[in-house]
Amino acid sequence: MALAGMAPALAFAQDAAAPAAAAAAAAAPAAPTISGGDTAWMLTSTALVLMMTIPGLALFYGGMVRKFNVLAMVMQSFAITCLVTVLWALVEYSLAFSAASDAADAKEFIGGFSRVLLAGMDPTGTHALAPTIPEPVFMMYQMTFAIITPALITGAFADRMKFSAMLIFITLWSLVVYAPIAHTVWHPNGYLAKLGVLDFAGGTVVHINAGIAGLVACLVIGKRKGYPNADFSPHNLVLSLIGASLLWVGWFGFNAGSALTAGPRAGMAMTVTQVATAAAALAWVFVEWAVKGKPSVLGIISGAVAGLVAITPAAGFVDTVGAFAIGIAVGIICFFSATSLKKALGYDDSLDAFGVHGIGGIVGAILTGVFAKMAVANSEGAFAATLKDAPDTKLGLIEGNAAQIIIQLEGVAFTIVWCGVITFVLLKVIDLVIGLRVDEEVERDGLDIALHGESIH
Amino acid sequence: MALAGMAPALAFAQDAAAPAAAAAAAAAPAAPTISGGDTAWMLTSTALVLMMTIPGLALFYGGMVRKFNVLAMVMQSFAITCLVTVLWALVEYSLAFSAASDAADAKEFIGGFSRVLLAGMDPTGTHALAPTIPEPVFMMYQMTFAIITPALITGAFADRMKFSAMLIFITLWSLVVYAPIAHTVWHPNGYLAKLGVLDFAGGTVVHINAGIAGLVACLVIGKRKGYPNADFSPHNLVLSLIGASLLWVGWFGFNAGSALTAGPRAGMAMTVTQVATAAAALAWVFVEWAVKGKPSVLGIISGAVAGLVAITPAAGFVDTVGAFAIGIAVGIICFFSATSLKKALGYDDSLDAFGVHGIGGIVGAILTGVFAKMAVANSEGAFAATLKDAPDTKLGLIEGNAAQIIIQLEGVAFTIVWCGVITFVLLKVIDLVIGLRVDEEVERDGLDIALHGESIH
Amino acid sequence: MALAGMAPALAFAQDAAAPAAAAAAAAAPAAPTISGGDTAWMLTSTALVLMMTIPGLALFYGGMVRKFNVLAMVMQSFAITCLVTVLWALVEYSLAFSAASDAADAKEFIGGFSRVLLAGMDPTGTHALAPTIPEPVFMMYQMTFAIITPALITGAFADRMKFSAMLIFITLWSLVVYAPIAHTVWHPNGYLAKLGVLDFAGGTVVHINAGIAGLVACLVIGKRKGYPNADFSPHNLVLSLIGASLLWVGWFGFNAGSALTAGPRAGMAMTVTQVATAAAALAWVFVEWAVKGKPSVLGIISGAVAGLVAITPAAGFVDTVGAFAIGIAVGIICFFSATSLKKALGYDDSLDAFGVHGIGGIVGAILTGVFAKMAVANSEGAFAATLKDAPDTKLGLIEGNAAQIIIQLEGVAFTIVWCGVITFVLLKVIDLVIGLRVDEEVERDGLDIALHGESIH
Amino acid sequence: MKFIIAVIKPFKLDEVRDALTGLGVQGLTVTEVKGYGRQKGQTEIYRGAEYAVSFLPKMKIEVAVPDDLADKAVEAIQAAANTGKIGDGKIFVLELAQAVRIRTGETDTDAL
Amino acid sequence: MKFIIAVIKPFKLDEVRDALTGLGVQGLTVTEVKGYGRQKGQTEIYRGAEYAVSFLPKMKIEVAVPDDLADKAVEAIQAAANTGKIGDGKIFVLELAQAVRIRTGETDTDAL
Amino acid sequence: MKFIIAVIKPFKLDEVRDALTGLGVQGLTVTEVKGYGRQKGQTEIYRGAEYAVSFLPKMKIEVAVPDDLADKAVEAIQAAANTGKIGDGKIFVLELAQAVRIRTGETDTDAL
Ligand SMILES: Nc1ncnc2c1ncn2[C@@H]1O[C@H](COP(=O)(O)OP(=O)(O)O)[C@@H](O)[C@H]1O
Ligand SMILES: Nc1ncnc2c1ncn2[C@@H]1O[C@H](COP(=O)(O)OP(=O)(O)O)[C@@H](O)[C@H]1O
Ligand SMILES: Nc1ncnc2c1ncn2[C@@H]1O[C@H](COP(=O)(O)OP(=O)(O)O)[C@@H](O)[C@H]1O
Repeated sequence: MALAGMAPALAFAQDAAAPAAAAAAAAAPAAPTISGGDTAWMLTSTALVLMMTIPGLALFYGGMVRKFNVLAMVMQSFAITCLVTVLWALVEYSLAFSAASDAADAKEFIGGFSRVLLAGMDPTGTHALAPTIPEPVFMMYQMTFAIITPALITGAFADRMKFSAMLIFITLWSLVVYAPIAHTVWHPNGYLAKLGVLDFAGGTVVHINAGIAGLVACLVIGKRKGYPNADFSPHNLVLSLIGASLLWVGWFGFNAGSALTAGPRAGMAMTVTQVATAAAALAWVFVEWAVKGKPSVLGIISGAVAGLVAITPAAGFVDTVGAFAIGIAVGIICFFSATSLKKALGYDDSLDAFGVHGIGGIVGAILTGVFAKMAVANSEGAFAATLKDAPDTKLGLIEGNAAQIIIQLEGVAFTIVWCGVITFVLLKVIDLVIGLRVDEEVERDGLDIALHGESIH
Repeated sequence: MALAGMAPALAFAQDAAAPAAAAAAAAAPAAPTISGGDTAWMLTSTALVLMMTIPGLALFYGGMVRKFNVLAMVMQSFAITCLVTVLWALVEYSLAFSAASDAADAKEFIGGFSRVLLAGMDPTGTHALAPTIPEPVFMMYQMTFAIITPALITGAFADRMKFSAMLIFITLWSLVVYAPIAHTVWHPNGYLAKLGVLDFAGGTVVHINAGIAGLVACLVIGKRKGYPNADFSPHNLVLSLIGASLLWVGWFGFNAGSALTAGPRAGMAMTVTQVATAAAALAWVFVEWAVKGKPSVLGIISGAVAGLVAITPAAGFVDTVGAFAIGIAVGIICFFSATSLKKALGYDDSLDAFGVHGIGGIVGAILTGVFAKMAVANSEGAFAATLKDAPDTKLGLIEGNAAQIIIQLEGVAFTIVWCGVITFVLLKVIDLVIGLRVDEEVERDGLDIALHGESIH
Repeated sequence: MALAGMAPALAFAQDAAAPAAAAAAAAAPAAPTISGGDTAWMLTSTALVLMMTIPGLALFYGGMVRKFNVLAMVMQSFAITCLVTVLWALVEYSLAFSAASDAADAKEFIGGFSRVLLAGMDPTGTHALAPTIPEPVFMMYQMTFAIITPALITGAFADRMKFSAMLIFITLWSLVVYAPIAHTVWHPNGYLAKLGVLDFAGGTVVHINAGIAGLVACLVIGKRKGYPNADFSPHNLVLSLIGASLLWVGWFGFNAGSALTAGPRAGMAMTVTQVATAAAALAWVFVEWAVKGKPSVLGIISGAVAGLVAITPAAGFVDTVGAFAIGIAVGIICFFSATSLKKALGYDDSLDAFGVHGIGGIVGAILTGVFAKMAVANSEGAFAATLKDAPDTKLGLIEGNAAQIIIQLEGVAFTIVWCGVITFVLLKVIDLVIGLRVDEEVERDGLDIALHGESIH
Repeated sequence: MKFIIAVIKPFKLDEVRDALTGLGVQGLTVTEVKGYGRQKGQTEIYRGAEYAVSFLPKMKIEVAVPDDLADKAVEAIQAAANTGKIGDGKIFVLELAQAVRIRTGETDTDAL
Repeated sequence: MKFIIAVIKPFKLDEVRDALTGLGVQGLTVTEVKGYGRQKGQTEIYRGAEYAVSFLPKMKIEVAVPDDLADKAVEAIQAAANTGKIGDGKIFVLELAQAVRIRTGETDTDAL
Repeated sequence: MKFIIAVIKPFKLDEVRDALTGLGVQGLTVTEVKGYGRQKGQTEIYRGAEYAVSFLPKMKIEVAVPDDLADKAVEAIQAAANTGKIGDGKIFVLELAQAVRIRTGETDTDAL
């Protein structure tokens, strides 16, 4: 994503003059020419990432709830897609990315208002972070990330939140949590970018962010009535498998698209995405097989999603060996976080938004600091250009740069605190004003009819 | 689509020498070179638009009928995909587009026979309307439009037409309604093109056309037995939501693909498509919430489709503000056309082919005349080149060209009359010869078993 | 696929100095430059072909089994996706393609170990078979073929194989059947390539291979309990229709992607794929209508898949007329192979892996020898370059080269023998060691709960 | 009291329900069932495998009524569900020993 | 013996089952049904078409018990399924003439 | 007349139907049900949440027969549905007071 070429620049720039390097990087594309190949791939990637949310995530989550809640569940992903699209065009894009080429507007935690209602976005112009594609394409691509992130949260409070409260929460959360975190990580002058955090495609911005918000949300709103004794078994895992499959396919747009070009780095990002996902799925399902006695469909698709999450920050930085390591690690760890940990601590993160995205994102962030390699990172683009001047830069622990792990942990910590605190405050306020939770009777008899006046026959 | 660069050229050419300009435009690409980027995007767009029909539209419609008719419903979209593919390769492409680069063959209402069985289509050659991609890719891309248009009609007569009658109807309709309308709108010498009608991606050709045919069809064939008192509630809106989602994702190929290049205009078309769709979906669902008390899944996905329909003719011409306006307007209008209007007039447009595609298409056609902007239209391509010589051309009402609305209305009226009259005649003749409608008992017990010998278990 | 530009070179080289030509071809790309357009299309194609297996094939097959086996069925496609990904990255890619640019490693039946764990794969380097895209993209694209092939086999032994036995079988089969066959067909020094077999996108490697393995598997494992008297009717053909639709859409990546470039040959491959598929679907369903009295959903989607299979080897070689001929022929033939032949011979190829993929693949292989045309084959790429020196080469029977049919038959025979014998041995050994088949009671009460501890509610 | 079980064609459900409520019946319970009988279903064919559909979709209505309503209820059902075509279904009447309304604990005819 | 048919709200199923097994009942059979009664459902609206949902999801429990357990079973069901809200359902008790356990051929109370 | 209710294992449905038609029974009605009893189901595990599957899929057959056929019908069902394994199911026989064929209005044994 945005930081494809930037983050590493800042990573090694720590040792040197960070602001200068960043400025240089931002100013670099002197004569940006739009490339048809890059644009074709980014248009495609945008479609792929949209497909991740609708119908991908909608089905992944929808298949896991009980039958009388499935419409309410898929409704959330669809409504969030519409809502965030409008927010993004109105102001959120501006808050996250407006200032990228505008020094005056370049704050550490938030962008400016120069792109409100997409004003000033020239169809033939480009954004500094993606100098070979039209800015509308870059804007659209980023929009799809801003859509899926809040949609991921809905898994944590499945089956019990009011639709109205959900809309208000997601609106505010997008503006005061997503936009700033995206800005700090991906804008060259962003706080975490300057720190040197490596996050290729949104492990921090998307997954840790959504996971932490999910954890806070399920703690604030409370457990589903009857949890954990009543039967909450998924009503149709075929839907979830379709969803997981479309998430996987769409993730090529997410990760390989984050190269922002159709070239070697996209190819490597796609490669490690595939390898880590498969490794994580097998790791989860084999551990499950050993521990619980049976390899399950929900297990293998959960493992695949965990793998996709963990490789996200690492995709443009690690090689095949790193991908295997990350995949196997996250498959095993998330198996335990989604089963034992949740049970042990007793919160009801219903569809494991935290257990898979939060934990998986943290594992990925840290292991990116371990396995990041120059040979992969500098294969292409602005970063490669910058690196020509610093060929000895070390990226991950594996190359001898242990400090990167600390930097990665700082990024994680910052996101946990920012997201956790603000999410908590938002939810508490909404709960006070209109109430977060549906009536007990509605929850018991199903949300589909009560909230939406519809049912599955 | 085809007219991406042409229509506007003709729009302003009204004030000047229309035929001359058109001829020039058609002749323009002196040395067409195939672009890998453009070709990559158009191959992708073709796949995306095919996905809109199968499985997109099949599911969108299939989820809305009763359970014992779902196979018959999805069968129609699939069979039409096969049927129109064959027709298109045999003769329909030739009728619609053959004459584009052949002056002798350039009639106002229909093409010629130079591409029968795709004869003479050089793999490495190009079509005058798409000078940077191989003609086979252009032909395939156009085929996917010719497929989805008749498939849209099937929503109007759901649950009661014979499969055999449907195949015959669609065959004839494709040849005598779709091919001529496509020709008049998109061929530079076409009647509507010369009039200066703006239709970027098929608002007239696809949506008004299908919507009017649907209205006529449901009037000729009559209401479903029991309508409106019996229970026709959708058996599985999850299927419809998958369908609507794939329509949305695929529509990027439809609208951004209609730029026929992977560049700025595709980027803007994608942007306004997304914005209008989201705005329409929210508009519909909020009006529904206010009027009926609940925001429904069927409401939000219907609103999204209405938005996609209305932005289709406008996609390459309007900016973000126009997209918001079009989306909000069509969301509200189609909510009423699919609920109150249908009820008031008493016809049984079962799945709202007319209520959403017909009305939505007309709203879009008119509002394109309002919000079309030079700054968007001339961002790229042949049109931009032509415009260099006429930089002061005004496009929509918003730029001071009120006359464009009249032109748009002429396009709408022409399509309504041509499509309406011929569709009526075709259906009446088929009804006389073999009968349009299944037996009462078949309709009552479900079409799946009776027509296709299969059922959902 | 790989052989896009190579096979024909070898085909006519028979008359001349085959090895020399092959060597030349392999050495040809002196200064490979990565093309953004080609890379964009191949990244997209990779996503499309992955989508064919998950969720495409999973749903196509999943909808055809009984309700209590649907999870076990979709689980197989998903697990194979993960398993083969890991195998491919570890060693299978190396066995199939490692030696392409390495003369020392260029054996006739198998590659070498130079790409074990993808070592030595330079992100910015290319593979000799695809000189305009990064090697990781080529490797990923090929991986998706290696995934879907074994997944196709699972249709033959649906509802009765142990999950553990399936994993072991697929692992071994990938290494000792898929990798060698892919190597012999697509590697310039491969045995079948040198013979001059034409196989554009994998008719032999993928479909005949999977079909024969399926036939052997269903013979070794035996019939489903109760077959053919008990009721094995498909529980949800809507799932199968979604699957068939995604297979069709994804097949654009499979066939047009096999051009390995975004240009004229991809355009023609897409065209003939669409035409043959539609023709086959209609042929099947009309024959069925005539013979059985009703046109069925399962019929039309089966016909479409048969068409896709048969056009696969031919896609880069035939024109529209050839596509019609191949489509109609395979639609009719596979209708009988999947209905009468199976019944007559009495084996239980449950979901017709052999009846559709095996027979369809053989029909396609032979008809490729009939309808292959220079005008299509030399439209682009390395092959075209080579052909410049041999403009009078004849390809198919239709151009007067009757010998090509013999060559095609040799390819078919080789694959049948290699695949048939090894598959038989593998299955027999696994059966002896751990047993292939689930307990009778498990089979009777359903595999979902017994094997995976899950069910559809 | 009587416990009436009627197996009818699905599309007749609303008519039967209306006929019963017309008599003052306040409640009934409906189940989707499959019926086997003289009426033969069509054949389903899947790639050549033919399955005679011997079980056809029916609706089963269960309704408890006071003795004095029983005959009228049976007649009403018979009249409403009748199409004169094979497969119209059956009505079975059983003795009902006791009825309880769960909400209130009322018993017997008060409970219906 | 008695054959007890109880129509209850779905979410009460586990409680009722537990109450019955608490009495020593060893088995029962459950069916998803739709109930029509005093309790009115919400309206479903699809693009302006409004359908009053008159049939609500219920669970039907069938349990055969020896005569001496019948009253206790009815009471147990009534207690467990009761929410005091309309729509709680009904219990119907029929005489059971004979019972057979298929596996063993045991009959009557031995079969339950 | 008797109203026989049999709860059996699903895969035994065709055998039982054939056994009954062998006796001259012309119709019957089948419902998918869930049975709770001595037979214990497997455990379903979803991401660590374990659900003991206490309700197992069964088929319920309802068949009305003349008195003289009742014993033979019970025997036939018992023989056909028997596997000797736990969970084979039960047969319950109730008195049937009245039967009506909706199509013709025929009653009692003529209606069966
Ligand atoms: N003896 C029976 N016991 C229980 N149900 C029966 C019996 N006979 C018929 N049925 C039910 O009645 C339905 C209609 O019976 P059928 O013989 O097809 O037609 P008709 O009612 O017109 O004689 C059957 O599908 C079945 O559900
Ligand atoms: N006479 C009846 N015969 C059979 N079932 C009945 C009868 N009356 C009610 N029921 C069943 O009992 C359920 C509850 O009845 P209802 O009148 O809604 O509330 P309540 O039980 O509180 O009086 C209904 O949904 C229906 O399934
Ligand atoms: N008392 C009962 N009343 C109604 N149905 C019963 C009763 N006992 C058992 N059943 C039904 O019979 C089925 C089989 O009973 P189960 O105790 O598991 O085995 P078995 O029939 O071999 O004793 C149960 O699943 C249930 O559907």
